[in-house]
Amino acid sequence: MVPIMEKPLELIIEALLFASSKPLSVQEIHRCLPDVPAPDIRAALTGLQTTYDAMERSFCLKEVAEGYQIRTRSAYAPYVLRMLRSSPSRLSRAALETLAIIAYKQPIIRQEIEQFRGVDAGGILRTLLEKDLIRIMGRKTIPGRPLIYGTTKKFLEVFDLKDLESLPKLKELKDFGSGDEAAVHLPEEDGQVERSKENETRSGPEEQGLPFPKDREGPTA
Amino acid sequence: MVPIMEKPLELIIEALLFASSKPLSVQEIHRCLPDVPAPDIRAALTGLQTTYDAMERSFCLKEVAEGYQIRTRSAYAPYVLRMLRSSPSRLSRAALETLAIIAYKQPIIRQEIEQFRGVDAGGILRTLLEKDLIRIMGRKTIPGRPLIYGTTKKFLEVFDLKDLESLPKLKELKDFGSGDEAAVHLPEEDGQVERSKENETRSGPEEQGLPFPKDREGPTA
Amino acid sequence: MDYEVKLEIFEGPLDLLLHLIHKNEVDIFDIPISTITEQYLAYLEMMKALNMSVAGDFLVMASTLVHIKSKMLLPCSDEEGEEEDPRNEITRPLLEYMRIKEVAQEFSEREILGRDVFPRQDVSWYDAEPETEGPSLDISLFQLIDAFRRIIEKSQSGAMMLTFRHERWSIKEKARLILSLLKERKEMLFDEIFSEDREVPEFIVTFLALLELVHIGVVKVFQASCHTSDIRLVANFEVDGTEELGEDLTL
Repeated sequence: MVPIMEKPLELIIEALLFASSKPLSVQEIHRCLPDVPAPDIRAALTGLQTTYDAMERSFCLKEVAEGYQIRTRSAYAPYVLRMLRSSPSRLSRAALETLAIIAYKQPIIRQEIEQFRGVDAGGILRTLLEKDLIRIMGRKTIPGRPLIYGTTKKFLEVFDLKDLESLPKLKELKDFGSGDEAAVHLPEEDGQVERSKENETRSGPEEQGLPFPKDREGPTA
Repeated sequence: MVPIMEKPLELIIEALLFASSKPLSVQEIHRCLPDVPAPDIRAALTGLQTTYDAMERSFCLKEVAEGYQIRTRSAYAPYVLRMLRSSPSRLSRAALETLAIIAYKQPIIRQEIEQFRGVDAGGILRTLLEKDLIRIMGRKTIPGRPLIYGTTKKFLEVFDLKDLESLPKLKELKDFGSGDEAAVHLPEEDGQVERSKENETRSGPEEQGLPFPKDREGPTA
Repeated sequence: MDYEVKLEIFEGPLDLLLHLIHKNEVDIFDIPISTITEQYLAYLEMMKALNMSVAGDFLVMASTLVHIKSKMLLPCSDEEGEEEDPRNEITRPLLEYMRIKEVAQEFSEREILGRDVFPRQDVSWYDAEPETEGPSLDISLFQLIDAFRRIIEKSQSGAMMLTFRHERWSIKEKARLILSLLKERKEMLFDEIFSEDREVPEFIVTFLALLELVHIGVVKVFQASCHTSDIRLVANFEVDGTEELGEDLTL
């Protein structure tokens, strides 16, 4: 159909639709295949639609407002929904940060957590408690007797950690090259390595003074 | 086959696979379809594989990371990449080599990784952790309690591997020589390396030996 | 005269050694140590001449090579009288490294997800609320570590300063105030105890005082089932004994 292409147009468009996170319009497909005129793309889309209908498979090609999308047929929705509901959920960035503070600084009270992040943590703590990632370890014997938070067994499971001790320590995080990215981080494009490796410290256990309420470096539980 | 289902099992599973961005294991499918015995699910998956190959479409069903995933065929990569407007994600040669060391020698600590390549690995470990290709498995019970590294499920997913067993076999050391094998002075050590590799992949993280004879002074010592 | 110098970049001493071995087309099991050492040192010199920094790892290998070279000149034998080839010290790591390089090459030739093959994307056309107790979470440990690092960096950069000011209100004082109010009235509304407070820290101190009083059991708190209804505070002590109670507060 089109000389430069090695694969049939219908299948190329199928691959594009398959791998796309959103519906693709004819123009968007045309942008990927500039040598193919829009009418040909439209014809191929109709062709795919007919093919899928004839194949009687679980998916079909839907034309929605923004373009074309491969979707599962509605008859399969109950199964798909069951699968999607049981698929792993994600944590927001704020929740992840709060979880990180608790993991590294436990036992910790809400006020200390909020000092780290500078914002209210109430809602996030509830979410993390609900997801069974943190637990209430007790109350601190200071005015107000605030709740003390720590991580759960489920937390270890989620992060595939044997124990709390396996959490990398601050110093180890530094060794991963966080601060010195220019010297250590590899260029993604070619296989060349920066030569300035000696900048990276592989030195002894020097303590670094960090502005923490507590002078602990890692989990002690 | 199963009375309660209104749709053929193959098509239901196809719908699940089509709606999932992650590989689905037989157990995960079974969780969505509790009335269907696992062998039936496995048979349906094989059936789908055969069907897709026969249909000669732009996608196929692959067994990766102990699960099943529908993927586009590699012939369509140039078009898909243009659609995603991304250059393919690349790993530097150094990162690939480090990943290979970890894949074959896991569980392994940073010092051992560095012995293999003769250079610092901090920045690369960070990159690999960031890309979720390696994970922290625990700490070794030796002075300094260093972190132990291993590969992730994502690693299997990215490199099209069913499981760790399906890693390509390592070449024998002696096969690298150019002929004169009588000159090899490493007979007893040779066996030791093979054996220690066996131990490493099967035993717990705590008790494996160093990949090198301890008395040898490595280039990085 | 200008020369264009194109230097190959080596990832480490082993990488450079391997390059020299291939370039000289010599057997890895029979390395001509003096030739290789010479070339290795020459390369380091060239790097220095070009003002490239030479990593410590390269220098360690240089001394290892020189050491092997000197050992080769004085053949020594171990206890069993068998000659140990000094070159083994570099042969073995080189072989291991070659092996790794080879599988790394094999890795790069596989059908890599995101480069050669592509999966389906997360479906957007279903609005599936995840179950509250989802079986798992989709986060890696690295994300967690990274989140923590961000916080540390934020706090180090001074973007988040902790300030401590002189405490102008004490919980003990506020507790006494609440008790004296309750002594007069037996019962009051939650909002009323804050009526004199002017600043947020003062509110907090008053609240902490109330919590403490509730905790030790001298004040009881009631609220009708509706969340928006008033909270009532009721004295739970003999009106006469309040002075001592106030003193007993272990604050």
